[in-house]
Amino acid sequence: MEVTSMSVLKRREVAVFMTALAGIAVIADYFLKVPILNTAVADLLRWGVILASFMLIWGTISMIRVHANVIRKKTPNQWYYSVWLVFLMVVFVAVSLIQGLAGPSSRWMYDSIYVASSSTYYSILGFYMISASYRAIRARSGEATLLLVIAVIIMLMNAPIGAAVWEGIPALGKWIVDVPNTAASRGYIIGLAIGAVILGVRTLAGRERGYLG
Amino acid sequence: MAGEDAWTKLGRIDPRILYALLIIVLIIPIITPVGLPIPITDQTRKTYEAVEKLPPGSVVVCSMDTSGAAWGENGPQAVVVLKHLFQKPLKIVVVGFETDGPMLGQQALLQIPKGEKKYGEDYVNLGFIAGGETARAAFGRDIHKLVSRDFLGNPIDKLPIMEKVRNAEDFALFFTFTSLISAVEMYVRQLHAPYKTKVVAAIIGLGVPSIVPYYNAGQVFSILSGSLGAAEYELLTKMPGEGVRLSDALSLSTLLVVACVVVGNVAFLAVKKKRKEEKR
Amino acid sequence: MDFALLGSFVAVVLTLLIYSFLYKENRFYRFAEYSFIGVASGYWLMVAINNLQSVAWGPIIKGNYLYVIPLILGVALFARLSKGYSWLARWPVAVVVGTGTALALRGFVDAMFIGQIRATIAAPMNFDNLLIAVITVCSLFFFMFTVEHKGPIGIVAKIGRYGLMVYFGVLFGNHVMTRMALLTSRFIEIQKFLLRVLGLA
Amino acid sequence: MLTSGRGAALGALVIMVIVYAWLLNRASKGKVPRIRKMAGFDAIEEAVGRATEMGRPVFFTPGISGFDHADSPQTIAGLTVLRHLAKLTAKYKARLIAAVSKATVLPVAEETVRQGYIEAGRPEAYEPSMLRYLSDEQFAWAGGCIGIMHREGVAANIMVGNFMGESLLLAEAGYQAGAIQVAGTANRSQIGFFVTVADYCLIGEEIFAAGAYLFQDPVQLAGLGAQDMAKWIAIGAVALGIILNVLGIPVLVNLLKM
Repeated sequence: MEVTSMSVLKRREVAVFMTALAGIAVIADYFLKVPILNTAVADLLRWGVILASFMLIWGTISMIRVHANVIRKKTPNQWYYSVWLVFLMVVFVAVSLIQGLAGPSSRWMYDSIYVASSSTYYSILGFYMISASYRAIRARSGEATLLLVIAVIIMLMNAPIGAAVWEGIPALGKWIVDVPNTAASRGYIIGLAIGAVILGVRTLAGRERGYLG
Repeated sequence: MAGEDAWTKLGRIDPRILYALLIIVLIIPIITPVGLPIPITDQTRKTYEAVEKLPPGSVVVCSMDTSGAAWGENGPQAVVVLKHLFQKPLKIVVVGFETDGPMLGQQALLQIPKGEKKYGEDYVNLGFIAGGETARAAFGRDIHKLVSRDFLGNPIDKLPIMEKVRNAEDFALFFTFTSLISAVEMYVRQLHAPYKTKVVAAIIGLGVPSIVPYYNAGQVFSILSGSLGAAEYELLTKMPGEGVRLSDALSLSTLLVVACVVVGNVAFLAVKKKRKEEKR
Repeated sequence: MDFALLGSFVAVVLTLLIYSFLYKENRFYRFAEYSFIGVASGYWLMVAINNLQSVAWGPIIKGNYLYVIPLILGVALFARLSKGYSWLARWPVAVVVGTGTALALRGFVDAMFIGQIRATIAAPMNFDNLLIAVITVCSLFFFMFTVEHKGPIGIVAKIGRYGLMVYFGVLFGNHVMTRMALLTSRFIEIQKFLLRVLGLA
Repeated sequence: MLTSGRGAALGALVIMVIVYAWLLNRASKGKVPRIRKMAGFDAIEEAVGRATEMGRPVFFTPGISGFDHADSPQTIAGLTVLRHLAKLTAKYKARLIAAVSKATVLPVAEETVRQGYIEAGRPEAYEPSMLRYLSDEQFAWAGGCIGIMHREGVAANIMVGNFMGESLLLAEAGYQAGAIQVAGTANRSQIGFFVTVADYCLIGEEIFAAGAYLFQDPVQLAGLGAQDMAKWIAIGAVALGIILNVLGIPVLVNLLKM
């Protein structure tokens, strides 16, 4: 008996049922004023927050496992980077355990290593923007031409110098953003919302199970 | 033929030359600021005036939904807005729904003048809350049942400011400093739709075009557009800072991009035209 | 020792190491990249633990024992590490996905579907707002997949497509602004450091 | 019992669910909506044909995301395109190189390509070396892709999935390599780069039609049909609302505020 009841729990359908139950409760909560339901869903949301922190911890642990593997196998040209990564991580955790996460040492590491390098890492894209604008971005069709003309007007509007190029630029740019941009972006949003609703219904109905691994 | 060669060559320049050009264009205005004029947009003015008009004791939430990578734009925004808020008789709650947020918020809090304001009485940093959209919804519903400690580890029941801040109905204004369009959309769904919260989207410039429809529909109260928005806000509050410093270099480098697009395309079209003629 | 100055020094060195990538891919660049991922993962772990203390442990010591359930579910996530019990890890995922999907779904219908339609038709009818309504409809036609884009619908969808190009053009222009701002702010950091070292700040 | 102000949303949700259920039911009986022509998907065959003529490889990447993220539908759309592409490279005997950015995507991509070669009737031509896992890190992966495009001199570059800051780098590299490019993403901020650099572009939601368009998948066709119905409702509501607005009758606006 014991074994069979366990194997029922192992089935994917149990998880699919839990997804549907949680989902339907949360949807009903929005449209119905039923105190018991509303309180229960408020609790459910807080549970979701707790589970999300566990997922974050899980993510970090999976990453450590990847790097531990690299180190154990001594993957050439790679393992010493992983050692360095794990070392910095351990140091960060240690200093924040001693002084608190908001303490001076963790803030120092965070600011001078993490913020500095991550912002530099992404700022490189500024350089690529220049080379691509020159070497690859082309008015290859009517559509691309329209896109580029608009982009140039917007860039001139954003650069305070734009008004000096032609005094109509700021007003024209503002109109483009407020009217055609708003409209097309709104169409995009409505389409996006419809797509999300259909995908959501499919997920809650158990027809989309990729997330269960 | 010679002409075509020149155009083709022009289209195939070593990118490192372009990088060097960009570096020069960035360095000059940083060393010798040109002080190009910065026009103030309606949206920035609306944000500024809304803060000015808040009744004393109102609660303003500053949600740091940004990352180290985007701090170059969100940082100047957060610093100038916080500076302004700290000059007013307001209660300020800092929180973050993206991992990097509260730490960056803490850094911003540390670098601004706090005047008379005391931690725990007039302002607080509630730290990071995991869970994305779920966390935002739970936060709007009931903060006290959700969070029990602040970023520094103090129990929030002992902080006097938190007596006034219980749920989304207590927020007079809700700033999100973010690099994510999706973060703003989550507030539209989880704070504005149910509670009509006034959400100010202080978003990186890249995100603005996608947020405008929400502003147009009144679902977002106003927008601060990237570092330019920060610069405008600095001018309005008469506290020029990082945003204004960025704006000159920003102007010139943007012009360089425009020049690159134009020259690159002229070369492209010239080559294309030559080829067509040769075919005839 | 001046830790603030040392901090800016480290920051500037890492900045330059990363920019060396522009010349060509190299070891120093990877070293800087791994440095920030290392600190970031330590930070993520710490904020997650802090968050748990705040949102789970706090209520439990106040006597709300119901919160033991998500705590157990959360631990079940780590069942993935074992072969026999990995199915247990599906449960917390199911709860998170169910709640998250439904929260988004209900908001999408209300704020983004109904909300945006309402905003379009409730606006005072001047030329601009009429144009907004027309282009919105045209762009919706462009995203129709079960209708052939021919005849009048073809024309409408084409207008929608051009409307979208305007949107992407605006995005393009603003994208440039953001990229350049992020780049400039790094340069300003370097300048600040140099001024400090030279004693000019 | 109903929360006021949310009635319209509830009504819309109920209608969408009913329409979707109805279309799914019809699809199970073999009645599916027809799908319009999409130049972006059609261009893939042209690109593969050209690669065969030139005797140079076809490059593919499904973007930066994996399966554990809100953007996973984009990765799945990319892999659907990959299956189609594998069928074509098998048919035209072109060389395929596919590079993935997430370790979790690799086994799925391998299976996808193998499946494509089986479907084309040439399972023996499949080689695991067609797939390359470069790195989980953004720029290490992008740098790897750029290296492949230049070294191998790819004749076609097909990118469908979620692309972030690296979109422009990849498209520029494809352009410099002289490849014919088909690019698609639902990441709004990056589409502009694909439109101006690539030869063919799949815009936003178009990529999610991959399964329906390329494989006539009935469930996905039903989903697209339901979405289009909802779009018709939105279009109808806007048209009617504007007319009523001009006439000064606020009935529909009030209805939507219910």
